[in-house]
Formats: sequence, structure tokens, C-alpha cells
Amino acid sequence: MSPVTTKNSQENKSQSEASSSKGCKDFCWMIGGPQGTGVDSSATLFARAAATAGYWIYGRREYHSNIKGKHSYFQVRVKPDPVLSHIDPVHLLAAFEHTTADYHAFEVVPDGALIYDPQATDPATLQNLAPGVLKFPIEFDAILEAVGKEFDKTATQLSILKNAIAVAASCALCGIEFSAIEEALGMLFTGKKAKLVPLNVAACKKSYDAIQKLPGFSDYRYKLVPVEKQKANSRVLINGNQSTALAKLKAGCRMQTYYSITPAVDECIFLEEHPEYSTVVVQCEDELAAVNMAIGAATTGIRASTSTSGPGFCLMAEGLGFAGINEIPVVVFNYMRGGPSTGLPTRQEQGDLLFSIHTGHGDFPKILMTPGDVTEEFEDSFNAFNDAERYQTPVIILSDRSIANNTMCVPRFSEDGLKIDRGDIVGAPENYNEADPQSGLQIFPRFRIKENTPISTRAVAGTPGRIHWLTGDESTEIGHITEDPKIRIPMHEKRMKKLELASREIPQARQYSFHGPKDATVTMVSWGSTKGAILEAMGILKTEHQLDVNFLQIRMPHPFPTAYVQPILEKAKLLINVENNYSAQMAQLIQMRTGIAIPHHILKWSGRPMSQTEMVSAILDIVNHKTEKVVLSYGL
Amino acid sequence: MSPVTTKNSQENKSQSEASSSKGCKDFCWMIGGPQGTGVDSSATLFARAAATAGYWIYGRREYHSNIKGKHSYFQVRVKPDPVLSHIDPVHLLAAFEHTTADYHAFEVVPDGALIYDPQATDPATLQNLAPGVLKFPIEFDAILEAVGKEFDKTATQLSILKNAIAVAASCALCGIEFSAIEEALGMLFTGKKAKLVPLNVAACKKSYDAIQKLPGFSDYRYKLVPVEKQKANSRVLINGNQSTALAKLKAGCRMQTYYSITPAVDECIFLEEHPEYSTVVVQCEDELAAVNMAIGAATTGIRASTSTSGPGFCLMAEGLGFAGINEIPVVVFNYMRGGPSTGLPTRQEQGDLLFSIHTGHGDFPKILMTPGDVTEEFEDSFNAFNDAERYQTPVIILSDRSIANNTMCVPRFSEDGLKIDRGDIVGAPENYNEADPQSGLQIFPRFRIKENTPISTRAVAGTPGRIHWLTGDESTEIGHITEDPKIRIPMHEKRMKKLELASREIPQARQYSFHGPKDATVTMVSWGSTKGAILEAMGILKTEHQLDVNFLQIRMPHPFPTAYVQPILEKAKLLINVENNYSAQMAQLIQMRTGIAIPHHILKWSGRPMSQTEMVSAILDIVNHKTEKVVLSYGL
Amino acid sequence: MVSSAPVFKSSQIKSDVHPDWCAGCGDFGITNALQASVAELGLNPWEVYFFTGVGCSGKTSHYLNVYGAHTLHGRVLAFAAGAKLSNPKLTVIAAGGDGDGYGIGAGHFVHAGRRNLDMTYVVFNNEVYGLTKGQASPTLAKGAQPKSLAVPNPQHGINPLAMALACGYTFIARTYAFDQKHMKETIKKAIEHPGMALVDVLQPCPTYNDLHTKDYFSETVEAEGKTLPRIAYLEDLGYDGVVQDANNQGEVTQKRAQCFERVNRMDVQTPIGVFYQIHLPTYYDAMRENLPGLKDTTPVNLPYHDANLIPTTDLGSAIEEFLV
Amino acid sequence: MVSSAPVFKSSQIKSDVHPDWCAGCGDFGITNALQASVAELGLNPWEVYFFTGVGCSGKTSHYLNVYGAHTLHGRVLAFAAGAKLSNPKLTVIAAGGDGDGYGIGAGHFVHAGRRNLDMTYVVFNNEVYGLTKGQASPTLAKGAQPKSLAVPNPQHGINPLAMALACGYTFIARTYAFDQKHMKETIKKAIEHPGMALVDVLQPCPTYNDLHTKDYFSETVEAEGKTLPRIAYLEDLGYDGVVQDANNQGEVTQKRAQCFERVNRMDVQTPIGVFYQIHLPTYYDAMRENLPGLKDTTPVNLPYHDANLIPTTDLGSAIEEFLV
Ligand SMILES: Cc1ncc(C[n+]2csc(CCOP(=O)(O)OP(=O)(O)O)c2C)c(N)n1
Ligand SMILES: Cc1ncc(C[n+]2csc(CCOP(=O)(O)OP(=O)(O)O)c2C)c(N)n1
Ligand code: SF4
Ligand code: SF4
Ligand SMILES: [Mg+2]
Ligand SMILES: [Mg+2]
Repeated sequence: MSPVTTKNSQENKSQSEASSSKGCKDFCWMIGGPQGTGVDSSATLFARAAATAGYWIYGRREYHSNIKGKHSYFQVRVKPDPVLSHIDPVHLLAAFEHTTADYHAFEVVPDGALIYDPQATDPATLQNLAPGVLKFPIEFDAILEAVGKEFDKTATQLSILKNAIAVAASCALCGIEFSAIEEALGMLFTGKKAKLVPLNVAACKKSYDAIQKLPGFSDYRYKLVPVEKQKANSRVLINGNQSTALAKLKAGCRMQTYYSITPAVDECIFLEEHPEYSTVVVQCEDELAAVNMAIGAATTGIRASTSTSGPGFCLMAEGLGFAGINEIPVVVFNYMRGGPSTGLPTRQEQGDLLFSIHTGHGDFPKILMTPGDVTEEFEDSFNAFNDAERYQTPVIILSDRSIANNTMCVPRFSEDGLKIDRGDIVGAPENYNEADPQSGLQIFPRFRIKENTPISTRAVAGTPGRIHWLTGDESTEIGHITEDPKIRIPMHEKRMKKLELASREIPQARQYSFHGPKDATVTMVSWGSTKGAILEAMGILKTEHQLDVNFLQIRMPHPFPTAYVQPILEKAKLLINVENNYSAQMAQLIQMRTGIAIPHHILKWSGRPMSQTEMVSAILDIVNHKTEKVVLSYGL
Repeated sequence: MSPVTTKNSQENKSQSEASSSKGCKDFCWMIGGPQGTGVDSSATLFARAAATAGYWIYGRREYHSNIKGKHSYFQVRVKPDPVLSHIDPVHLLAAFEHTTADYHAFEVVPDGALIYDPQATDPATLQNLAPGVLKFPIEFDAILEAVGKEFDKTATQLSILKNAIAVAASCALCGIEFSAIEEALGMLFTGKKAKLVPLNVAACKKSYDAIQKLPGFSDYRYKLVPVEKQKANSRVLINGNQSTALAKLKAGCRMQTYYSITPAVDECIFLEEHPEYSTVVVQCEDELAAVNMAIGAATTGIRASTSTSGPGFCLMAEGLGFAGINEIPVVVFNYMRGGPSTGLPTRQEQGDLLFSIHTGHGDFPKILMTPGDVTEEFEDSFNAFNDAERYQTPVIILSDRSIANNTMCVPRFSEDGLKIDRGDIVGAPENYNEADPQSGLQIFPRFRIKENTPISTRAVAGTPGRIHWLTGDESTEIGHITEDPKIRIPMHEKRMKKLELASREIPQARQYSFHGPKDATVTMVSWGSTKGAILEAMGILKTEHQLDVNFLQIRMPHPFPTAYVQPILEKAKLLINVENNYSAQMAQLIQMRTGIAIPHHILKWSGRPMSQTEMVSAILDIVNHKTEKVVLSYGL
Repeated sequence: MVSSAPVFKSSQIKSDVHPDWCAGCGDFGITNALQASVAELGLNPWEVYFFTGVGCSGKTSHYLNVYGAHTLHGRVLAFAAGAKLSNPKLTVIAAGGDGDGYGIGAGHFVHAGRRNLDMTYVVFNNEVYGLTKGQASPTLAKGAQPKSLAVPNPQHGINPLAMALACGYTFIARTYAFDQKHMKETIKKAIEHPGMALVDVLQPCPTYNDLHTKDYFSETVEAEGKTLPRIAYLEDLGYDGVVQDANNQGEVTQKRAQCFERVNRMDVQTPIGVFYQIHLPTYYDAMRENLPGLKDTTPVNLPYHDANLIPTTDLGSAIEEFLV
Repeated sequence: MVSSAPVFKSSQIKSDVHPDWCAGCGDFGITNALQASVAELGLNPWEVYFFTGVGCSGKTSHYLNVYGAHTLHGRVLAFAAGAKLSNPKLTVIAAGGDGDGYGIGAGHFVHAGRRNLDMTYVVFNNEVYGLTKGQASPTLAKGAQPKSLAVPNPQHGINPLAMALACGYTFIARTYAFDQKHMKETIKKAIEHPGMALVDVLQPCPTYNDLHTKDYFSETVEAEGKTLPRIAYLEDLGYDGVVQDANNQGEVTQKRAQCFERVNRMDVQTPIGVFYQIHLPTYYDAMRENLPGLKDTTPVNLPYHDANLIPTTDLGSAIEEFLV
């Protein structure tokens, strides 16, 4: 297997030239292995150890739609300061079986390192391994046997420890102190699993020591620059599924419906695994049930949501229209994955933008947010429940596989200043008197058409004295079916006008972000998870190429922030649109909303996220050659 | 009940000033009544009689989502030359019960006429009836009793004849000869129903005679201008559901799946009622089944389609993606109705344009056609099956309630020159030998990536020696799952490139129509069923206001004919976009595809179609006052 | 659902909207029975949430003076379940057509049985798709051809009661739209039943279904030499479908078998009544066991902000594992 | 389906793709049985069309050397029905997971019974959603907690065989993924059955389901004082589910009741075999009665153009009513 790209990462290592005399400031570690053999947990261990030691982390996960056996890998990028994306060159490849060594050899920088199992791999056979790569054979089996003896187990029983062994050797090589591994192990194995800690520590210790004795150990150029430990618990190491779940808990979402689908299901399972918050999590029979059950729930006043991905989102189209016409606050999370159809179920893509905006027949208002990382995912998810109730309409959080599954180390989410907004909602009327049940029988014009606002006052089912009806048909103010144009015209208009209100009221900062200098040679336009790679590329281009680049990140594609965004686009000197899809959907949307045709595109539809490395090259390519469309393809 | 519009149709009758000394050249007849009492068939009878007499017809139907009892009405516009839309002023209102007289009185032109039942209605109480309207009391019950005596039935048994009575009186008044009614009755009541003809003729005769004796009969100004009979069978009196069904039969579609929904189901029932063509029509459990069953069928090589409306179309999103990734020719008909959600199930709207284009997650190619009348519906529907097979991808015919249910009299569809295009399809390979079954076991690269065309050669299930696989996942050339970027990238690109091919190959005339003078003061832009009103308004504006108007009709919104359309739009002096929806979806699409923002809009979202009358006023309003958005609202 | 003394008259449970069904339609009677049931059970109208699907039958929610949701075609049970789970204090009744419930809604019908929420589901079984002009519904027998069909029905009809039994419904009954008393009592029992209750109502549709008309059901039939009414009450047939002890596996098996046999039997008489009833814990009971907050309150009332709208949820135990 | 002498070896029905299931997964055996069934029935691989849903089980279509369609989650029966109806000469087999078929696909499952097309449906019943990492499938019993579940299953499990019976399936069988011979024979019978056939396969998922493992099914059980294998063959239990005369209403009723009782019975042994079989006309038979063109050919072969691709359909009888 060879890389898809023609360029080998070794050629463009300059941009991530990270090693200095003081130590390495931008380090990429990679581990791989068959699915189901603990690759994920080894990456978590390495990331935790590095974070514990005070570093910042970006972890990228790649796996097949398969339970056991297919090749998966995990890249962990480590820096002394915050890190937002991955890079292509690998400084240290840890391979406890042959496939990983074989597949990924080409990615290791010429002076990088390979940790391998000499029983599985003869490095001489690795044709794509640069000659200068340092090779560190670790006798995994021998270590397992030694540990087995200590703990009275067979090597086979302990084979899962290969992960820890690979991590410990890696840590030693790149200069993460052993105590960080110990601490990380202590945090990963808690409760019933705590008894596994000593075993792991023993294996790690042996491996940590062993590698130090190997020839070449001190020649390794990518020892991490030393850092201070960070204030304990000041940061989180988290992925987007998890930060969304936290936001839901915080926002008071107590009804989550779902139908399992990658990459949304982990969010739901996380909520299920935290019964202490008493969120009712319902595994439904399908996504039709999931969306409509959430909507039904929302009509009683609970904050309700559902999470899915493309195929499931397809099945929610009709339900969203019902929520739209009935002005029901419901929050739907669509984590995009490779499409169309079943597509690349575990891979990255941003292919659902235009579908999400236009989902459902007929015109109805929806609000669509596209967070760019785990922190924005937390913020947008929290706010979504406020927006849904304030504008009484469905809110869609359109996120993706990369945000869902990739791990970032970020400052702990700020919970200060968060506030609940339930919108215009009323309880029982004043003249309701519990002692006089007849007073509970009043009818309420739930869909009142008002003079100055498109927001009708809302009451929820179960409230005395606020009886009204819902229907998928056009309706009167109390909710009965009507086909009368005199009612239809203003009622339909009222609903649609909420989009204009949302545009006006939602803070600019939530509608788009503008990053970088006001004036720049290049203006990047993008949305969602490409944010990290773009931001980091901007830094490199400035420092290494003296190129000023700024970046317009669309955070709310619908209703589109035309008024804010148009001037930025018009002013731009060289506009480049960046998207993880084939058809440049955001560029289409921008032309739809502003008339501006973005002339340059960086696109990737290989099912893999964009790296900082790719982003830098692509921007340079466009700047230097005025290339119209750069198609990225790096990554196995 | 009063009209929604503030303007009363009587004020703008000038534009349809139709009566001259020679006779009336533009006549609007209206009948109404409770649903289920035969309003539809009376309109059919009147239309048939008029057509038989040699006139041209446009019939507009308005009904509730209800089986029996609610008010429905039917307008039949009659002209000596082809007629493409309805007008608002009513020249003759036939009301055999009070509601119709009451509701629609305001629409009758000041010198028009009212046929009514004096037992049901006292015309003096009709406040909205202009004083000059001629009033013709017809003693419906007396006629029924007389007929009853002749045929030995009670009046109650015959009450359905009130329709025929109203029609006959109307014909007499506007000058359609009695023989035309007789002929029409003979054609409507055939087979088992033929025995009803004498009954109907008798009732009609009495009514036809009675009205002639009433005072004012000869004062009526809107007697139709006499015409020659047309060549027999040279024309059809047909609606869009019916012309679609004919096209399907002609195109060889022999598998139709459906789940009942207004206004699509009549098309399916028509196919069911013609077993002589042996089309397999399957009433499915839902639209998920309908679309996927059609797709499954199409993989065996049959021409398959399904027909639905918005709510059902929502449920087809996922299936369309499967057809897209597997390059399966399937044709889906979406007859739009008032949305969102259940909306206005029996009313007109064009609200699904953007949803239809973007249906389904991820990028995949689809072709979308928007016929503008029953004839284009026939043509596009026929061609859809060719396009689907040629481009091996789903084709969507996006039509609407007006086309589906309104009746037009048009020249019989030309069947000459129609040709079947099955695209690049192969049977068994040459080296397959029936006597040697082993030769049937060859594997076929169904999804071959070719050098010069994005079209892979197709074979269908059941073909010896062409075994391959389908999957919703990204796939190899023989159809097995792959997550390999090396295959994904070109495979995805290949599919999407078919859009470019379709854009190049599909004849311009099928992508858009340009009507009217090359240079004009005003350029109209629209799509679908608004075509008729626009074309007719153009004529009026030219003759009565010396205003040159031309009209760009988008017939294939996706892939969008940018190259052809952009120059037309750029050249336009005053651009007006016309749509039967709130959000001006075509204008959004045009800006998306050309960057051009259309400054003026004529929109209507009351659930009613646009009339020629409204169109003329709205255009004048924009021309004279530069109004940005004219919102139409006429019609009960 | 624990019922109490009536407070509201049946006429008060009737809304101001005039039903637009065809004259003679069975839906009128069902609506009356629903109104009367709500009244007679002493329910507060604002604590009743009535969901319907889409069809002629779907309009029924507009005719009751209680919280009403006329939902989407086929989805009524999903909507209803969401409401019931978030506010279990509400009396949730779902209703809709046979096309709605057994056709497009069949998937939800199956899984509502698995969930056994404390809800009632009333199906208007008229063997046709009324509102779309009379196509065959899933209960129409194979070969049957009511006047609205161009060809005899090519699909087998399903037996909704057998399906309900197979899917875990804990209350399964059939009643008849022109037997007001039986219908009302059956619906009341269903509402009072603490679990998922199906009431299948034989509903004549005079407009499209000329096979099973009011006349048909009023006819007498000859069976075993006797002249009997078409409609037979299960009690009169000596049938008792109620499981007394849900833990008695023998009794459960016997009552299930009896029910299946009965609903499958090709009798000349059409039996109506309660075919099966058993008391089993509901889905919400399982939730309550697992979610500590539900000990004292309902999901919709779980607190999550203070008087100043500041969120009060402490992310502590959830965020722990991520902290570094 | 009329079978003929084998022409292809089972190994030829095996495709070149290597299954990526977990070691010890029951899916391997089912796949072997499917391959062997196609071979032993003497079917031409290109006349077999094998449809699967989405899940671990869904990948199976890639492992057979016949026309294969790995369709959408829950929709396999709809796709398969379309193919069978347009080309009834194909042997159509559908397969998929229990989540796929009884969960999201429940609606189609119900209506496939009503349609009784001549197809076989093999369900891989592992009580979990394998490919999405072990959530409860609809067949998992209430309260059960395989290792992949955070909390005990709050929903009742459905009984797919009872459901199939209620929905009109004309062949209903259960087999076991590690009983190669029984499985193969059962699948062959199902394919040969001229109607809608369900084969529910008990399929251990060693990765997520630690309740019903291969070991569990290999255990012996104590029943009525005897030590017996867990798995029992219906024949050995003296059970015969085959209706001999579909017109004999008594026999039909009895066999249906017997089947329902049997599939509901809470035995310590797990019976496998054919629970019910009856020969009834298929949906396609009804089509053929109604559509004259199908007397001599199949829908896909109905001619509609000539050699020059000029359409040959005469609109005459259809357009007549519109002519003026
Ligand atoms: C998704 C969707 N498909 C189709 C329809 C059209 N439709 C409206 S009512 C109806 C069927 C009504 O039949 P049934 O549920 O039996 O109710 P009834 O009218 O007989 O009471 C259908 C198919 C719809 N509203 N939504
Ligand atoms: C519409 C839709 N929703 C969800 C999914 C995600 N999904 C893939 S496989 C699967 C379930 C698999 O379970 P089952 O059908 O029992 O098959 P198994 O893996 O156990 O063989 C799900 C939910 C999907 N592909 N499509
Ligand atoms: S069509 Fe039938 S079900 Fe519908 S209202 Fe009329 S009689 Fe009732
Ligand atoms: S997860 Fe279970 S069902 Fe899926 S392949 Fe592994 S063992 Fe088989
Ligand atoms: Mg019905
Ligand atoms: Mg499963």
C-alpha cells in the first residue's frame, strides 16, 4: 500500500520543522494495529501521559467500518502550546505488528524513529522507510513474559499490554517522564479496572528502561522541548461527541433519543453511562422515531434532542418540517461522515451542508450551526437549546466525524456566563384556580400573530388553561387546520420571519469568526473542522513565508450572515475556499447568499481530514500558481 | 367570506376585456359546491362540451383535504384559441347551492351572470354581487322531479343531476350548442355508466330550454365567439397526472411503486386502471419501501419509477443516495403541494425546489426537471427514463399540484420522433456459452473508471457472466466495499462528473425555454406551472400596454444551465422572478449558480396558483413602481 | 392512570370544530366515545394529551377539548411516546387510521409493544385509506374489492390483534364504531390499563368500503344452526383474556395461546372485547429504576437552572474523566 | 424455485473477498451455509440475487459469488421485492441483522408477510447491533445486559417467529449458526418454498453478546429430570409445522395455533426447525392474473421498443378518454 498523494510527507517537512537545539516543539507520534486490539486505548494513554506532563495534544483517529481486524491508526500530535490539527510527517512510529510498520513507513521523517517488534518486522524489508530513520526493536513478547511471571499470567493473557509497552517506549524516546505514564494509567484504569494498573506499570517500566539501552537512543532528534506542568484540571482531553454530551447536560437537555449510528452513537452512550444526571435516553427503533419522539417530548416543555449522521438525518426530514410548522424547539445533531449513502461510514467528510439547510419539503425556518472544534461544539450545543426555545424552531448542529472522534486538549470549557433562555413561554394563566377545574379549560392562541414580533407566546402540553392544538397542516392561532389564505399568508410569513429575527439577535461572534489580520494577502473561507488546520497553516505561512493570511469561519450557515460576511469577502484580495467535500458546498452557499463566486478551492473527499501540512502546501500552491482547485489526498 | 386580496377582480377586468361585438373571446365559468357532490364531473362535462364545440380550455380545480362536504370549486376558462392559465374575473357563476353563490359572488364581473337555485339562494342577500350581474334562477328541483317522473326515480335519487343542469344552463347562456353537451355526455358515460346518458340528456335539455326563456337571457354580454369544430381527436383534455402516466407507458416504465398521497396518487391509480399495459403497480407500505422497491427493480433492468409529494419525498432521501452511489436509473416524481409538513395538502405551491436538488446526504448526481404544463410533463417524463439510463442516476421530475390537477386542452402529444435511449448497457459477454455454465460465472467491473467518459458500462442482475455487487458504501469497480482513498477519490469524481456530461449533452431546449422577443423591457424568470400565466400576461402587456416582455423558463434546474442562462440574465433590463413560494427558491438557486441577484419578485404562498390577471397587475406594479416584492393573494 | 370522579361533562370535552367527515362515517361515534371516556374517567382536559396520525381519522384530535397533536402520517406513536416519557403524569392517548398505524406506521407499532409505555392507542380500522380516496389499507383481506379499488386487493390483510400480541402489547381489544357503549367502556379500560393498550375499532367507511358497512355489522349470521348477531361480545362467548397473575408463566402462556387462537379463528361472528390483558412494568418503570432524579419528579420537571436562569447542573462527575 | 442438479461447487459460490468478521463470529457459518445452499440447489449464480441490509451481517452479500446488493439499513426487503417482482425468474434471497430486519426494518418485515413474494429472508439474530458496537437489538430480552450495555435492556424483546406468523409469512423457521447441516438444510427448504420464507438464525456474537454464546448453545440443560442438549430439533420433539392442505381451514387454524404456542413457550430447550409452512398464492400470482402481458413473459422482459429503439407502446386505450 502506498500513499495516495504523489508527494511524500518527507518532502515538505520544512513547514513542520520542529526540532531545535532546545528540543522538539511539534511532534507527531503514530500507532497502528488491527481494530479491536487496543490501538485507541494506547493512543489515549500516550495522549494522557503527554498532557499530564504539561503538553498540548491533538489526536486523530482513523478506523474502518469493522469491529475487529482491519487496520486502524491513531496519530497524536504533541506541542508545548495548544494544537488544533494534525500534521502529515510522523516523528515516531510505534508498530507492535507488521502491517502498521509496513503501511506507515513512508510517513516517517528521514531522521525520525520506528519502534517495532523484531519478532514481527524486519525493518530491512520496509522499502518506504527512509534510510536515516532510527530503529528501535522492542522485545514485546519478552517483556510480556517477564511481566507474566511477576503477576502469574501467560504472555497471551497479557497481549493487550503491547499497547502500553509501545507507549512507554515512545514516551522514553521523546522525553516524557515515566511518572506521567504512571499518572495517566491511574486515571485511565479506575473502579474495577484499577487492579490493572500495577500490571501496566510493570510492563511500561520494562519497556521504558529497555529502549534507553538501545543504540541510537540519544541520537533521536525529536525529544520534546521540556515544559512546565499545567495547573491540574485546568484543561480537558476530549472529543466532540463528549463535549456535546457535556453541553447537553449543562443546557438541561433531559431527553435524548437516538438510533445507533457512527459517529453519533458514542455521544448517546456517554449520556446513558451517566445516569446520575437522569437524562432519559431512548434507543429508538429508527431515526423516524428518534426525531419524532424528541419532538413529541419537546411539546411538553422538556429540552429534547437527537443525534445522528447522514443516513439517519435523511429519515428526519419530514419530522423537522413538523417541528418547523408547529414551532417546536428541538435540537438535532448531524455528525457528518463520508457520503453519499452508507459511503465511508467511519471517515471524515463535510458533505451534508446544503442538504441540512434545505432538509424537508416546503419553506420553514431552521437554524444551522457548524462548530469548528470541541470547544465550539460545547458552546454551540449549549446555545442550540436556547436558540431552539427562543425562536421556537428546530436547530441543527452540523458537525463531523473529525470533531466527533478526534481528541483535543483544550482549556476546560468556561461555564461562567452561561445562561438558560427559555424564550417566550408561559405557565398557567393568572385566572387559573386549582380549586376551580373549569378555569383550566381555557383555550390558548399558541400561534398568535403579533404586531411587532414573529414570536408567538408558547405554552406546553399539560399546562392548565392553555389548551391548544398542533397539526402538520397550516393552522389557526389556536392550532386548528385551516386552508384559508387569509390565515395561511400571515402565519407562514410569521414563521419565516423568525429567520430574520435570529439573524439580527444572535451575537455576531456565534455567526462567524474572523481570524488573523484585518488586511491580508490571502483570505481563507471555511467552516467546521477544517478550522484547526487553517489556523495553524496561517501561523506557518506568516513565520516561514511572510504571507499574511486571514480566515473567515462561517459558524452559522443558516440563516446566513450575509450582512457581516459580504464586506469581508468583497475586500479580500485572494479568496480561497476550503472544504472536506467534492462540490464546495459552502462556496455554493456563499454565492447563493452574496453573489460572490470564490475563485479558488482546497477540497478533499478522500474520507480523510485535512492536515496543517496539506493546508500550507495547498495555500502556497494557489498563491504561487493561481491554481483554481487543489484536491488534497494525503492519508491512508 | 371575502377575498384575501384587497383588490376586487372587477377592478381589473380591462385586461381580460373579452367581449366584443363578435362575441366573447375569453370566458371564465365557475362552478362550486360541497365536495363529493359532483363538482368535478360537472366541470369536466362543461369543459368537454366546450372543447367538443371547438374551444380551448383551461380548468382549475380547488378543493379541501376532505372527502365530503367542504366547499370546492372549479373554474373553466374558455377561449377560441389555446389557453394556458386561469383568470380571476368570473363571467358566469353557476351555483346549485348557497355557499358557492355567497363565497364567489364578489368574483363575478359587473355585467356577468349568476345561475342559481332560487330554493337555495336569494340573490338579494348576496352583498358582494355587483348590481349589474344578470341573475338566472333555475328551478333545479322542479327539473329533477320532471326528469324523475320520466325515468321513474325520485328527485333525491337524481340530485347528482344538478351538476348537469347547471352545466346545460351555462352552455345555453354562453352559446355552446346542445349537441356538444350531448356528445360530451356520451363520451363521459361509457361502459356500465352508459345507461345514465338519457337521464342526463333529459335533465340538460330541460335546463337548456328553461334558461332561454328567462328574462335577460339575450342581454348577456359574454356569449362566446363562434368557432369551427376542431379536427376530431386532434387534441387532448388532460391534467398532469394523466399526461405523466401516458408518458410512463410510452417510455416503457413497467414498474411503478407508490404510497398514496395527494396530488400524486391519481397518476398511480390511472396506471392501475390500465392493466392492458401490464405495468406492475405496487401499493407499498410507505415511501421508504416505494423508492427502494423501485430502485431494486431498476437493478434488474426494468424501467421503474415512483410518484409522491413532499411528505413522501422526505422519506425517499436516503434511497436516492443509494441510487446515486450505485448509479441506478430510477425516476422519482415529486408533485409539490402546499408545505411545510402536511401543510395545505390539496393546494398549490412550488416549495420543494431547493430540497429536491439537495435531497440526500453527501454529494451525488441527480437530474431535476421542472415541466411547466401538461405537454412538458409528457415530454419530460418520457425523457426522464432515457436520462436516468443514459446517466445512470436518479432523475427527479418536480411538478406541482396545479399541473397535476388542472385540466388543459392541448394538441395531442406528439409521439413521432420519440426514441428510447437505454444508455451504455450490455447483455451477456460474447464468451458466455449457455452450454457451459462455468462461462456465466465471470465477474464484471460494473463501476469501471474510464478515461474519456464518466459513464461505466452497465449490466443488470440476471445477466450471465456479468456478476457484480452493489453497496451503499464506496466501492471498487466490481462493487465491493472499499475505504481506500485511491479508489474513493476517482470513483466519487466519476459519479459527480456525470452532471457535467448531462449539462453538455441534454438538448438546450430541455434545459430552459426562452419565450418572447430577444430584447424586451422586462425579463421574467420562472419555472414550472407559473409558465401559463406568464406567457399570457406577456400577450396582454404587449397588446394593451405596449410593453415588451420576455421570459426565461428554467426547465432543468439541476444541473443548472448556467452557461446558457447567464448571458440572458445579464442582458436583461428589468428582471422579475416569479414563484409560487415564500422564499423565492429559484432566485436563490440562480444566485447560487450565476451570482446574479434578481431584484424583483412576484411571489404567492397562499396555496393558490397565480392567474394571468394577477400576473399582469404584478408586472405593471413592478414596472411602474419598481416594487421589490409583489405578494399575490387572490383566490379562495 | 388512576381515574377519579367526573368533573367535566362530555360536551365540554368536545371542541368547537365541526367534524368534516362524510355522513354515516364511523368516526363520529369513536370521537363521541373518546370524549365521553375522558369525561367519565374524571380526567382534567389539560392533563390529557391526544395524538393522532394523518387521515380522516387523524382529524379527531381537533375535535376534543384536550391538548391535541395531529402529527405525521404513521408517526403518531413516536410523538406520543416522547410526550409520555417526558411527562408521565399526562394521560396520553394516540389514535389514527389503519393505514397510519398498521401500514406506514407498522414499525412504530411493533416497537411500541416492546416499550410498553402507559398509553392507549385507538385504531380506526376501516380497511381503506379514507383520506386519499379509498385505496386498500393493510387490514383489507386479500382478494377483497371494495368499490374504490380498481382490482381485487393483491396483498393479504394483517391481523392487528395477533400482531399486537406478538409485539408485546399488554392490553388488546377490539370494539365497533356503532356500539357506543361497548366502545366507550373499552376505551376507558384501555386508558386505565397501566401499559400499552391497543383498541382496534371496526369503523365503517360508507364512502369507500361497501363490504363492511354498518348494515353488514348489523346483520344476523347463522352459526351452529342458530341465528346470531354478527357482532358478539367476548364475555358472552365465555372468553376471559385477562391474566390474573403475570408471574404465573402457565397462565400467561395459556392466555396468550387463547388470544392468538381467538383472533385467528375464522368465525362467522365477529367478536369484540378485551382479548388479552396483563400487568407488566412499563418502560418508564425501567427508567425510574435507573435514573435517580426520577424518584421524586418527572423528567420534564427535573431542575436545571436557578431563578436567574443560571444553569445549575454540575458537570463534575461527567467531566472528571477528561480533566488533565 | 425449482431446484436442479448442482453445477457449481460451493467454493465457486464463495467470492474473493475475505470476510472481516471477528474470530468466532456466527456469521461465517451462515455464509458457508448460504454458499452451500446455492450450490446444492443447482442454481446458476447469475440467476441468484442476494440482498443484504447494513450491519456486520450486511456484508455477507460481498462474500457470495452471485449478484449481490448490500442495500440500506432496514430496507433490504423493499429492494429485494422490487427485483423479484420485475424479474421473478431470479432466486431472490434477502439477509441482514436483527436490528436491520426487526428494528428499523420492522415495517417492511410486516408488509413482506402480507405480500408473500417468493423470497427467502435470513435474519442473523445476535441480539445486538454488532456493527455499531453492541447496543441492544429488538430480540434482546428485557432486563438482559450483555457486556456491551451500560444498563439492563429496558425494552421487551420481540419474538420474530410469532411476528412472522401474525404477518402472514408462509414459511417460518429457526436455525443455529453453528449447526452447519441444519442451517443449510433449512435455508434450502426456505429457498425452495414458493412464498415468503423467514429463517431466523441464532447467531452468537462473541464480541458483544456474552449471554448467548456458542458455549451457551452447546450446554446441556435439565428438563423433566433429563439431561438434554440446549438445542432441540423440532422433528425430534414430534413437531410438524407443515400445512398439508391450505384449503383445510381446520388444519390451518390448528397449525397456526400450534406454531404460536410453540414459539411462545418458555422452554429450557431451544427448538430449531420449521415452525410453520403453508402454500399460498404469491403477490406475483395476483399480478399475473391481472396483467395480461405477464402470461408469457416477465415484467422486465415486456417489450416496449423496436430494434431501432422506437417506442412500440400504443397509447390508444389509455389516451382515448382524453381525446377531443
Ligand atoms: C408520508 C406521507 N405519505 C402519504 C400521505 C398521504 N396520506 C394522507 S392520509 C393517508 C392514508 C389515510 O388512511 P388511514 O390511515 O387508514 O386513515 P383514514 O383516512 O382511513 O382514517 C395518506 C396515505 C401523507 N400524509 N404522508
Ligand atoms: C439509517 C441508518 N441508521 C443507522 C445506521 C447505522 N448502523 C449500521 S449497522 C447498524 C446496526 C447493525 O445491527 P444489526 O442489524 O443487528 O446487524 P449486526 O451488525 O448485528 O449483524 C446500524 C444501526 C445506518 N447505517 N443507517
Ligand atoms: S372517507 Fe370514509 S373514513 Fe373518511 S370521512 Fe368519509 S366515511 Fe369516514
Ligand atoms: S461484532 Fe459480533 S456480529 Fe459483528 S463480526 Fe464481531 S462477532 Fe460478528
Ligand atoms: Mg383507514
Ligand atoms: Mg444484530
